[in-house]
Amino acid sequence: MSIRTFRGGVHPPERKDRSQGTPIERVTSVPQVVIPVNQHFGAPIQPLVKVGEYVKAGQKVADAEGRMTVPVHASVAGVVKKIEPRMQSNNTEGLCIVIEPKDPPEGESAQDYMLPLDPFACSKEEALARIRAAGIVGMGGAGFPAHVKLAPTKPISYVIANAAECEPYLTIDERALLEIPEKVVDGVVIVMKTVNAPEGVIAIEENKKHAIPYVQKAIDENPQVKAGMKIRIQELRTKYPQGGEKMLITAITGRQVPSGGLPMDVGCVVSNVGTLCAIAEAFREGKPLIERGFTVTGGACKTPKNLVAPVGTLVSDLAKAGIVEIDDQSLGKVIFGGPMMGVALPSYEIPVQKNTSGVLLMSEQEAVQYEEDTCIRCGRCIRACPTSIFPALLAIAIESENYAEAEKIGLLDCIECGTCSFVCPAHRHLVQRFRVGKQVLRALKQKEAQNVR
Amino acid sequence: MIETILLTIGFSAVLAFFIGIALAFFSQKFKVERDPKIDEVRGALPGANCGACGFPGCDGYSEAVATGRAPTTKCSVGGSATAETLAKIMGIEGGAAEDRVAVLLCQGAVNKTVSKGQYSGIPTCRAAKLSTGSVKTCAWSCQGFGDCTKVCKFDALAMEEDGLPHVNYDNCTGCGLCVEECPQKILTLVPRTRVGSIVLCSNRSTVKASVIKTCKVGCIKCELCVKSCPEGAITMVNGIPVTDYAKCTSCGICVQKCPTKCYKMLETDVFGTKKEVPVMEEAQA
Amino acid sequence: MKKLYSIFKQGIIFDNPLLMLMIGLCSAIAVTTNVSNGIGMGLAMTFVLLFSEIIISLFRKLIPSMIRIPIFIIVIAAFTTMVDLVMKAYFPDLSKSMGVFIPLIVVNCIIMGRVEAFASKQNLASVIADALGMGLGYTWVLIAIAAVRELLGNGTLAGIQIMPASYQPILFFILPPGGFFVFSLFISLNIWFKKRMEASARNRELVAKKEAA
Amino acid sequence: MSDRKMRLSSSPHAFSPVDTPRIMLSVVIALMPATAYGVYLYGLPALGVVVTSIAAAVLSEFLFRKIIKASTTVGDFSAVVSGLLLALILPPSTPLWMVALGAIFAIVVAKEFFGGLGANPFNPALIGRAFLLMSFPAAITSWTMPKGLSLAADAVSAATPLNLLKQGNALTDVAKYFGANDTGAFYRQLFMGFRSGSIGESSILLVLLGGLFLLAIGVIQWVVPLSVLASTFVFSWILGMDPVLGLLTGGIVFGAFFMATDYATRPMTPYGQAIFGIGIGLITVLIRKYGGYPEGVTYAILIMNTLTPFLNKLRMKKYGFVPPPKPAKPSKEATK
Amino acid sequence: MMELGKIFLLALLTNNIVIMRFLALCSYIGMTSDVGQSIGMGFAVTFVTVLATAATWPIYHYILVPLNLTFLQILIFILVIASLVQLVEFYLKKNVPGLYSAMGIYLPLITTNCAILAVTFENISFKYNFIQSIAYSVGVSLGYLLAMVLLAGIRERMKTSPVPKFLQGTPILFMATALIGIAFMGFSGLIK
Amino acid sequence: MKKDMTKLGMTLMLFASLACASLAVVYAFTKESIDKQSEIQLQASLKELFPQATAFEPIQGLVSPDPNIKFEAAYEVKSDMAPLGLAMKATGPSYGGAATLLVGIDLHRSIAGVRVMALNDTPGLGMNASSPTYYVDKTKKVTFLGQFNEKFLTDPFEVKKDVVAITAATISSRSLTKIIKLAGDAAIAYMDQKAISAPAENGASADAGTDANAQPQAGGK
Repeated sequence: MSIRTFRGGVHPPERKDRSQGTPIERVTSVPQVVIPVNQHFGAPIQPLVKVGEYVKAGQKVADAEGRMTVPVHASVAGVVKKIEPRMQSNNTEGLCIVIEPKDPPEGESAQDYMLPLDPFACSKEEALARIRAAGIVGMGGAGFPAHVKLAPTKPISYVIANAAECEPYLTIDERALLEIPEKVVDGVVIVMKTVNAPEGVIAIEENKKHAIPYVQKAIDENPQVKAGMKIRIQELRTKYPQGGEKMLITAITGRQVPSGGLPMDVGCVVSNVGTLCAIAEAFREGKPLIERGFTVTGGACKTPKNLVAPVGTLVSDLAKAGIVEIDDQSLGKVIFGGPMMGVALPSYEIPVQKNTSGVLLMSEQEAVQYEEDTCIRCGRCIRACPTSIFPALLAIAIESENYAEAEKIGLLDCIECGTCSFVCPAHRHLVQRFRVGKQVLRALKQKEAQNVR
Repeated sequence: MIETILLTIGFSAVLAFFIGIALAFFSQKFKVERDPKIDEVRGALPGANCGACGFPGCDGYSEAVATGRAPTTKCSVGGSATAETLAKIMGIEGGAAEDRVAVLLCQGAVNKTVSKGQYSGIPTCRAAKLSTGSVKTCAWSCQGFGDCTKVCKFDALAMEEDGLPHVNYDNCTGCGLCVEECPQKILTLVPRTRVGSIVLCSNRSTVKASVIKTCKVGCIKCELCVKSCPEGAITMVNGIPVTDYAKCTSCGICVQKCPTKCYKMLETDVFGTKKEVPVMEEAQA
Repeated sequence: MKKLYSIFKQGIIFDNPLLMLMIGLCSAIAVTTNVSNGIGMGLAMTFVLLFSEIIISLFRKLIPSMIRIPIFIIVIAAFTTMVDLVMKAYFPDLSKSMGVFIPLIVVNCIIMGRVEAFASKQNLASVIADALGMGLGYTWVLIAIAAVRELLGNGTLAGIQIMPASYQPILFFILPPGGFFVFSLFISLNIWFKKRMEASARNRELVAKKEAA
Repeated sequence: MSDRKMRLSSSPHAFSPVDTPRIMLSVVIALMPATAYGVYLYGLPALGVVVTSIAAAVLSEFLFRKIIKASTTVGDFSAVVSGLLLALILPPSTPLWMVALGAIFAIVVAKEFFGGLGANPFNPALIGRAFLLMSFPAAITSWTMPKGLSLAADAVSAATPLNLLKQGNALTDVAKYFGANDTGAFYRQLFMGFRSGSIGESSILLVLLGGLFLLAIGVIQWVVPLSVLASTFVFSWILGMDPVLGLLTGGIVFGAFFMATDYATRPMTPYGQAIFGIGIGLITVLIRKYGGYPEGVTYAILIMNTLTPFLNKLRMKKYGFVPPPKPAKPSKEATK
Repeated sequence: MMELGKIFLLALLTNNIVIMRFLALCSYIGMTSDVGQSIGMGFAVTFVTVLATAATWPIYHYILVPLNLTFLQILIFILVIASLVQLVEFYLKKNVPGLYSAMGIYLPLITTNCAILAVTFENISFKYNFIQSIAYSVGVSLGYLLAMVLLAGIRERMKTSPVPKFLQGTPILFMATALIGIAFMGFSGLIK
Repeated sequence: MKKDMTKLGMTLMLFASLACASLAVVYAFTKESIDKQSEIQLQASLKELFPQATAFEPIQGLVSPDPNIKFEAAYEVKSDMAPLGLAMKATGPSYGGAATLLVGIDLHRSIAGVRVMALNDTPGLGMNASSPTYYVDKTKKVTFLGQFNEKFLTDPFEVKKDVVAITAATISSRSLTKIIKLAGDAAIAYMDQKAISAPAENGASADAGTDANAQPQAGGK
């Protein structure tokens, strides 16, 4: 089996050893959950419950009509205490439903799951409806609604399970591969069935080689595979951003997702390990996405761990409960997500969301900040950029407010992976500049469109 | 010598005569019809080329006006005077543009607000907002990096020590570039002659406690202003009290009642330093 | 009289054609490899400017606006030719070393600009003041640039050895790039000076205002 | 949770340890062997030139930034690199005051005037040398023989191999001038660096070592040096000059590895870099063959520097690039 | 042919009209804020220069010399060029509006562009024949275009550079030209 | 309309005529002086080369063997009636365009002196050829052109070997040296022809011989 990869990229220090060896720990009791109503990429939804209402775990608490919406479920059984704006992991205040756990009235179940559904006996529409009803979004980062992704309008030749986990520090996917590979494989199989793909690929980075036998075993044992479904494991070079959707596709198939296009344009569907597990659970157990696994690690975290906790768990509650020990003295930066693409937050009193793959508690030493120096035009970013969009030139174009040029260079193709900023010897805020640039460019385009009209 | 002179004169006379005729002839023949109004309009514009009118510079606007594609009131730099001149040129009744100035709807100076964290990154409001939501705990606060001051073409905005942009009302032309630039959208254009009360806060949080925690001069939604207004001119709109200037009598009760002093009088508190205080009677009438 | 003086002063410093208005630059760098060239060019320029402005001002009411540009050109060209001829006749060396730049006075934007913007609208006295101001403003800058370049680049001033014999001339300064270099520094110096003047004027105004208040 | 404010910034939150000072220091290290050998060959005067140049460069940068009230950037070692590079391309006998003047011109005019490190459109060290060559043509073109090689009649004003060739001497005569019996030995001698020339560019071997070191640690890339050397070789051959000698003499190897690869002044795109390198080789050979100077690397690089902004527009196609008009299918399936 | 090539290259590079001979600086500084603009201006100048050469050379040699009126050279040449520019402008405006909008806006600036006049004078004083004059004028004007484009490139680059305050604006442009000049010294002697 | 045009034309004509007339006057006044200037300069230079000379008689028929170098004029220099030598005004290409030199050759077949009449080379470099203070030999204070004084034309003229070049202006030095050499050779050929033509008539072959000599000189730079 050859090791594949893509052009560009970097290899930041992994630092996965901290939490690599700790098995996934399930958090069951939390003092409260703060469930953000809008956790997905798409149209906003509204709460369906009122303050004081009793909700069961798995009960739908917010939803709305519309293709790009995903419902949200109560992750614990309890009473709705408040519905108010709270700081979310994207650094803005958003409407959250605060639920305090409470035992259900006598004789009633604390759970309100759906009935299991056999993915191989139902129609495609039923399957998609189930995925939506389970509130599944892409758990890798952006939170793209899974039912939309799994309803491609073009023929799909590959379903790719993204187990690259290229972000440093994060180990939850690795643990999942080691501990519940059968669930992952099951998820792949279900997705393959749903999108009618002939081949499934589980993409694993070289540094997680030790998980391959487990996964292989799970594949071999999977009844569907035995029945003839084709799933293989693809080893990939350890390199960031190997787990980027586009990079993954290029590494495995050699195809390039066209500019402005989606993976389905090149016949691929890419799903994160967590998403696949959630899909498997949604069908097999009828369990909506109310729990998620994530890694808590970082220099200021004394107990690096892989946890599975109800969606909406505040990290501060975990600390109070002693599940996670945080060194407040040395804590310098709180990041939800990985160090390359995660969001820095002002505190850790923030709920874990459906798309939170890790909570990074960086110490002061780790969280060094650099003053921006002038660009020395070394071209490191150009060599590292996985999308070949010449970050240095792009930054200059943006700085000189030449947005036409910036667009030509490929501003909108930037995947914000952070590679360029990582390698920059002058510590230029390249990614941030591109984010702002994208915003301005989109605004300009909108304005132009209005003027034309 | 005489010959040379005569020859020269003869030669140059013939040459010049022909050139003169040719020039006159060609200028007639190749004349491209151009509406003289364009030049006239262009002459009446201030020529700041600020683009606030939405056209490519003064030239673009003048052409649009002359061809009737644009109203005469779009030039906010020139204000009503220009609008009238343009209207005169175009021969239509002038709908005089309101002379407006920019007002910052936030008093969140550095010592009055709480910062969210130690921001490091590109020092512009837009970048800071994009990366941190808001550098201050109030999500509606002025970010304080002065994006607005950078776009001002009239030297009317300057960042001061309190970390807020201050408007120089003598220079402000109401072009609205800063209003557009502000990522928080907390700058607004107010008619220069307007009198009455205004709330200098944009916090739309419905959670009272959060406002108290985040800002010493924020609107805490106590609604004392609404309750105290004798004219009933103040209503809460989208979490912020709004004055109805048709009813406001500039009595100043709301300003006195406001516990966090975020209610201000336009004529004294906001335009305070301006010499020509607008005539009140006129506005009331 | 005061008015005339202020017009004159305007050209020398505040509206100095080379440093402030940045017109007529070409000759300024090209001929300033030595001071005598600078003087020659400056005076030639002043002469053409002065007489063109005088003539245009005198006849300004007789010139139809439609063909005013050709007429201006004719007048300027005539005076330029005269200067050229005179230089050739009496200062052949100077004329040779300045080459094509004497005839090129005719397209020097300073002259056209002043004639169009000033002479065609003003009376004789102010025109003379303006022409002298502009011309001498041009001349002094030329001489100053030439002095720097010649002194550093050749160790001489107007051909006379100034620097000690041991001085190794930095040829850079009399080569073309050196011209751009010196001129660039000159402009920046002048801009700085102008800014300071403006700032002090503003300060004075502020103080006056405060006192009034 | 304490009151201490967390740090907020845009992602990424991890950074590579390679920063500007480290890059500059590695260049200095790469230059060390050539510098040391130069000092060994030409003795104290060469050391004086090196020290003066670096000192003047660093001091002038420091003072200039003080004067314009900008932040001090001496810490990034870029002035040290520029100063050292300038010293290494000067003849060992250059009067020290000229060296200082050149270094000041290089740093202040070519670099700081344009905004400092990274903003300079021209290679500061080369501008410094070109400035000196223009200003003091005599001093900058008088060479000294290395120690122990005073076979020629006048050791005071030696000539470089290129000088001699330019004057129409036969290769064997030139070889003899440097005490080599045949051309093969002469080539070896040139490769080892036992000849008259600038301080740092004598020994091709040591320059190559330094260049390969930089290549190995990823400070420079292969495109520029390779295209410079290859095109010099090819064009020398086309124009009927000895291509091997073309590479071994003058500063072409030094220029290819240390001057043409200067970050701020070379194009950033691979295609641009290739054309940039080929242009340098071509112009160098043209100047050597037809020009007014025996050596043309300095000017060749400077001339190509003027084209850098345009070469930067020669971008590779970006990931997933689809040609804008009528997006054709093949581009998607091109690779598989 | 070699001779013409030599004349052309000398004018284009070695004696570049802007960088080495300081002519046409006004438009050089004014019209280089973007590359497209400088190219437009450059081609407009090329066009007019060649036209002017084609017009003035015969006038000088077939009218002024026989009539012994060579001292009217300056006056006649400037008049001819001015009228020429005017005519071209009128013509383009009326008949080729596309070209006019691309190039015509620069035409009024060209009348006072000293490069053109200088070329016509030098054609005479260098004693070039007609073909040589055309080669020279093409060389000079393309040299002008080259200088414009090079500066425009550097200017584009300098837009984001922290140029010291005291050099911002025109001074730094001249400084850049000085450095381009240093680079161009490399061409000296290349063409003999 | 037509009247307008005519009026405009007339006005322009008036101005043009006036301008040209005044120009013509100035021209008439300066013409003599301009013509004389070059003559004066030439005479002065000739006088410098041959201080004892009393007459300079223009001679015709000297043709340069090199198409790039032209002999603009040649003078037979005489003191009273005795010939002193020949002066050649030769123009040839140099670094920055055409260069015109005045070369004096005395009867000893050596160069009496060289003067620059026109030179457009780089200031500070090639232009140093015409500088009276630029010395190629600083100790002896010999200028570039000064080194040719009393140099025999039969001597080698190779720049950087026999002729000290101006520093960093080898091209100028070479071109000027070439002009001097060519002019000198032609002059000697003429003198040979003349000197020999008085007693015997076999100048043609001698002429051809020197021409043949000059050819390789011109070719090899």
